[in-house]
Amino acid sequence: MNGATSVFVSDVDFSFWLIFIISALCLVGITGFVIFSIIKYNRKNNPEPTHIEGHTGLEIVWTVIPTILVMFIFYFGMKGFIKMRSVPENAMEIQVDAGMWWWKFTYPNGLEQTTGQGLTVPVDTPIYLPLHSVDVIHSFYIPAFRVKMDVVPKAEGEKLNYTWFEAGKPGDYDLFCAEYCGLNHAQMLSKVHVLSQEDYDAWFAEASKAQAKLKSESPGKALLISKGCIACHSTDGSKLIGPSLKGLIGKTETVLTDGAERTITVDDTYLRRSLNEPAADIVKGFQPLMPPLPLTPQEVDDLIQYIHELSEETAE
Amino acid sequence: MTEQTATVEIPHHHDETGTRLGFWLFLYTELFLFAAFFLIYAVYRSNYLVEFRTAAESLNTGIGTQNTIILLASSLTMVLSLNALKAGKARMAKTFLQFTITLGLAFLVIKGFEWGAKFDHHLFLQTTKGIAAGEGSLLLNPSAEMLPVGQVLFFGLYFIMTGTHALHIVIGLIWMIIVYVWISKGSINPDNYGTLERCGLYWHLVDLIWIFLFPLYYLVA
Amino acid sequence: MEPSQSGSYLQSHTSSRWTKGFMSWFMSTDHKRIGIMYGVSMFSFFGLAVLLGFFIKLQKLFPAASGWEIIPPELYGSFFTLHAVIMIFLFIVPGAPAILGNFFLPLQIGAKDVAFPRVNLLSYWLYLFGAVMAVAGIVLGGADTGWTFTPPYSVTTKTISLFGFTVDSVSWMLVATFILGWGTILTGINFIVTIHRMRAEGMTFFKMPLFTWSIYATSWLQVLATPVVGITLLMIVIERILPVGFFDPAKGGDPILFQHLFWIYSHPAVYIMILPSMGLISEIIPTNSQKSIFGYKSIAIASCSIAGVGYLLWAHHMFTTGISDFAAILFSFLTFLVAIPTAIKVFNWTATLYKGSIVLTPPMLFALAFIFNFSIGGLTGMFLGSLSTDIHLHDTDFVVAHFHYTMFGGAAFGIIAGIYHYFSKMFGKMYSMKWANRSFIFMFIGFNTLYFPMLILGFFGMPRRYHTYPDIPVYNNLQMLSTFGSWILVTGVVLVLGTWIHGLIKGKRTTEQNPWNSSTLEWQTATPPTLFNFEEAVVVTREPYDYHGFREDVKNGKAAGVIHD
Amino acid sequence: MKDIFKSINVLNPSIVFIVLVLLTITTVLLSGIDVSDSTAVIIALAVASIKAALVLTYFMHLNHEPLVFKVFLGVAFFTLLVIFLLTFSDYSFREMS
Ligand code: HEA
Ligand code: HEA
Ligand code: HEC
Ligand code: CUA
Ligand SMILES: [Cu+2]
Repeated sequence: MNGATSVFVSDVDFSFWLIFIISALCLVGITGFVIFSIIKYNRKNNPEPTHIEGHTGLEIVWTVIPTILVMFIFYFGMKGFIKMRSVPENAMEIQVDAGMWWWKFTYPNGLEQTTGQGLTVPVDTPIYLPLHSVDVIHSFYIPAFRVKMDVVPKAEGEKLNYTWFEAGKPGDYDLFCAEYCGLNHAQMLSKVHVLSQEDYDAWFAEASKAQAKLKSESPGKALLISKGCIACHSTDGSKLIGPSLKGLIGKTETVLTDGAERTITVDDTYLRRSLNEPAADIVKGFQPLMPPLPLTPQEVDDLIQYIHELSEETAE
Repeated sequence: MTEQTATVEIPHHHDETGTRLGFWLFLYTELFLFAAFFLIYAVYRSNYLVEFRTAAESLNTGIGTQNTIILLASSLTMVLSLNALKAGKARMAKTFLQFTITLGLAFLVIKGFEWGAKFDHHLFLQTTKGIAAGEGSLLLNPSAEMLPVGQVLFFGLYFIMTGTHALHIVIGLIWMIIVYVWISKGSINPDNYGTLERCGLYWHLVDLIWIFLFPLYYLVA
Repeated sequence: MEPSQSGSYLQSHTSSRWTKGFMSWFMSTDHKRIGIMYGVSMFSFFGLAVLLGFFIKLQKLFPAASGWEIIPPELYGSFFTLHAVIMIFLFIVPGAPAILGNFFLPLQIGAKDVAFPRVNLLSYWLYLFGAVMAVAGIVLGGADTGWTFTPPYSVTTKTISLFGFTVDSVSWMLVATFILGWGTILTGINFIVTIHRMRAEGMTFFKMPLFTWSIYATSWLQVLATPVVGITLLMIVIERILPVGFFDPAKGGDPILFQHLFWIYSHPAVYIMILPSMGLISEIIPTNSQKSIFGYKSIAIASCSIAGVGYLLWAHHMFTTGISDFAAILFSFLTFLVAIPTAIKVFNWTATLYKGSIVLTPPMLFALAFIFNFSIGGLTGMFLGSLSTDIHLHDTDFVVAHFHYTMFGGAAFGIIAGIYHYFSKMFGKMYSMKWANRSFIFMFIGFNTLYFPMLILGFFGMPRRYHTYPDIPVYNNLQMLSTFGSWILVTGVVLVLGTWIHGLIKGKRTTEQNPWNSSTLEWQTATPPTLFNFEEAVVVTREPYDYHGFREDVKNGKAAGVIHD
Repeated sequence: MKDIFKSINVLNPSIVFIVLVLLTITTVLLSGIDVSDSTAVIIALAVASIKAALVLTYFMHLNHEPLVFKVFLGVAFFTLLVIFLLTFSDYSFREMS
């Protein structure tokens, strides 16, 4: 990869190519010697083998040389790692939350960005990222930055895993989930947008304003985005991992309750139950994949309100 | 070739020491099995020191001590049983084995009461976040008060570790009963006591594990 | 009448109902028959796993954007899980010790059987039971946890029922693995005692062949590591069934602790896989160079130190999980230590070739390919052991390529080499050399075409366990190349298995005792061996690889062999 | 009765048993003392280890076994020790919040 997209690239790539050169030399040496031997000491050319049992000197040589080489490799790997674990004091903090199968990035002022929007950061600024998962282990991976850390769910009071980086070049970079987390692991993709400081400031002001507006006008819609519902539910009628939330109110559905099928009509009580205990009723044709999400009663009301709005849109 | 009923067994000279060596290796696997538990215990104890100590207070040291001594005594009678058999006293060996079995049963009964009391106090399988409730477990009493997570871990480990240990006691008891029958039949006798010896080794291992379980659960509160 | 002593072990020795035909195998306590039974069972399961691997690759032929979908995402997870569970727990971990170790360990040390023949049979039954159970898992819905069973995912994942069954197939799979573990443990105990107690007269520890040494080291790992993972997996089952928490943070547990316990076993397990194959290579290379192995003692000691040091580095699988920085650095350091004994072995093998008299028989070809592939596998391990590079490469296709290079290019190539080497001794028949050589060419080319691109893919950040991948040109091209490789490779596998089956049925009968002219003890007995292995009591006087003395013995008619002049 | 004692050797195991019981009582009593947590754990485990050693040596007859048995035991315990130490190289150095 060209240029320094992040501060870690030089360390990691130096180690990488160092090991690569050592390895390539070893491999070529060994293979070369094998090929040389099978030609030179082929049974046709050399019917009488020479009796050799060993050679202490040689054995010492090839014990000591690899030892020295691997200690070199170890040293440079460690050096790069220590840098990755030492967050600069002045770093800007962006909280990363992950769940099946969405990302959420929360800025110090409360601005929230989700999977589709990606993580937007200014260039040449260290960014500190505490990593928090609401369900299973995910892994926050930006290949171009050589950054990877697992997003581990923690019991209360335990310290979160973290990582940091400092981007070196404006541009868009892939962000992957690198730890298997179920069905849509391969689709838990997002982007990192690196902007110049001016662009970033402009974007930040704009985005914060837009979010404040959405929150006051339609808190339900804002929640749908910030809680990651839209990773599994569409609002336009198309089927994703879960059923679409469009036109839900008043719809007749077959659901599985404790293994038994029953037919219900969607109303507020049913929705409330669906949100609080997702495993209680499973809509036919879907897997029981919806995680129990921590929602306050107020949030539940807002969500139901918004699902109503979505249904009215269809009715019009 | 003439008709033969038995399977062809490779005639293989009997190597008592070899068999015992193999059995010791087997005992190490049991030891490592418990080692995994002890490791988990150690880590969670260091993470949740306060909760572990509070939870441990609800265990009855008296009962624990009693059970420890019972197991030690059963180990003693086991040794004596083997010694008796080696000395050619099969009857006496059987008597000592009876003692051992009785003591083992006594251990289980006491353990049973202890567990029962814990169940009554709903110390089993409580979680703070009520995740379990949705899973419809019969063992859970949703109305009971939830314990802090550290204590939940403590009791989870307590039950699984003493439970696994009790399972080993049960296996040991069954084995002893078989050995008892075989001594009666004479297939285990003063010249062929290897099976009793291995049964004894197993029983001592069970004792050995309890020697470590006891202080970790009952004493360091 | 005494059972016939001189007949081959392949003939039935009695004519009773229970000891004829199938039952004479299934109930047999003869280590040689048990070895063959393992071989046949492993083959069958292995065939299934290869097929799964083939589909995994086929799925990756085109990116998601192209709409290409051979396996739906629900199945992909179960596919790679079952692929790995079969390959690891049913094939490569028990593989070499169970098949070739069972057959040749007693022969190599001049024993009549293993120490506990009936326990040996029990191991096989446990193996078969666990194996059938694991494979049944996919029918019952398929676990999609990966072979690492990482919680909390493995605790929370719901079973996806395929055919209307509602069995908890994750627990099912875990219990199967637990049972398989006991089979392995018992085999390990058996071998340790056999080696300690049943060596022939004169067979001191430092006269044991290197395959026996490697089995010895392996057995220790099996005995001391397997119980830890067994109980850990059962705890996941308990956690799934009862609402108690050990590893799920929602219930106070620490998922990283599970990973510690899992890798405490599973890292030593990778040496369980590779050591026996290394042992086989140490037999094949001297034989086909007609020359003493270079540095016998250091290879023997290296086997044991790999096993010992191999115990100390498990957390190198966990560098990104947030273990303490101190632990990460410590474990990285320890990881590099294991490279040293391995390097010694590799260099000693190559040095053995020097001034030898080399023939490129099929086993020798596979053995040399082992050195090449395993060196790549091991050297890529250096990239992963080094901290900063591992952060980048962890959980990418680079790791996938690393472990296929070691497990498949190394361990499995070693097993194949071993079977080619010992085929005539085991069955009294010879396969077709021509087809054996052809199978080698396909395997070697296919293997490297399949996995080398994955190393590069990993460097470019392609994560593993991805059902599909983003439409990026580098990814597309390399994935496609790699899929082509899988087709060549599978042709190779078919040819290998075909050559063996053809050899078994139509191969030329042979009773030649020592066709490759090897100096070790297992060749100094009838082909195929008789029921009790050796006609007379064995007394060992020579060093195992003393080709000089061996040639003298052959010339004097004291040993079986062919001297090519 | 007396020669039974002689011929089957009741005395030695009984002495070991009594020592074991005494150690059990000691450790229970010691647990009553108010010391820091780690000291308490160390004391409890030390006593348990002495008891374990007694059981191994006398009840399980390790004292009469050939050297290999002892070497194997050493290997097993050493491995255990390593597992514990290395695991705690992680947990003891985690930054806790
Ligand atoms: C047979 C199996 C096998 C073997 C032998 C090895 C051998 C090694 N492995 Fe591998 N490994 C696996 C199977 C194996 N591995 C598996 C299955 C996984 C992934 C599991 C999963 O996540 O699903 C894995 C993953 C894995 C990781 C974790 C990667 C990650 O997930 O981030 C690491 C990290 O350190 C690693 C390192 C090593 C090292 C250092 C060796 C060393 O033993 C290699 C030593 C060999 C050599 C070094 C080459 C020979 C020597 C020379 C040619 C001499 C010259 C050498 C030098 C001068 C250095 N392996
Ligand atoms: C021994 C181990 C082994 C072997 C041989 C293989 C063989 C193959 N593997 Fe496997 N693979 C694993 C172990 C193995 N795999 C593991 C552990 C994982 C990790 C899963 C996880 O993430 O949890 C994995 C994952 C894995 C992935 C990554 C999945 C993902 O992350 O999304 C892929 C993708 O390409 C793949 C492909 C293949 C292919 C195409 C083959 C084969 O089709 C190639 C053909 C095979 C052969 C040619 C073998 C020849 C050997 C013989 C003929 C010997 C026979 C002898 C006897 C039976 C006695 N494998
Ligand atoms: C991991 C994917 C996932 C996430 C995240 C998710 N859901 Fe769901 N949801 C599903 C699935 C799958 C179903 C269908 C099965 C079921 O009923 O449990 C479902 C069902 C529902 C239903 C019932 C729909 C019907 O047709 O009866 C509602 C309402 C709902 N989800 C709302 C939400 C809200 C609100 C959020 C966010 C706070 C959310 N979901 C987050 C997967 C998800
Ligand atoms: Cu989230 Cu993979
Ligand atoms: Cu490893």
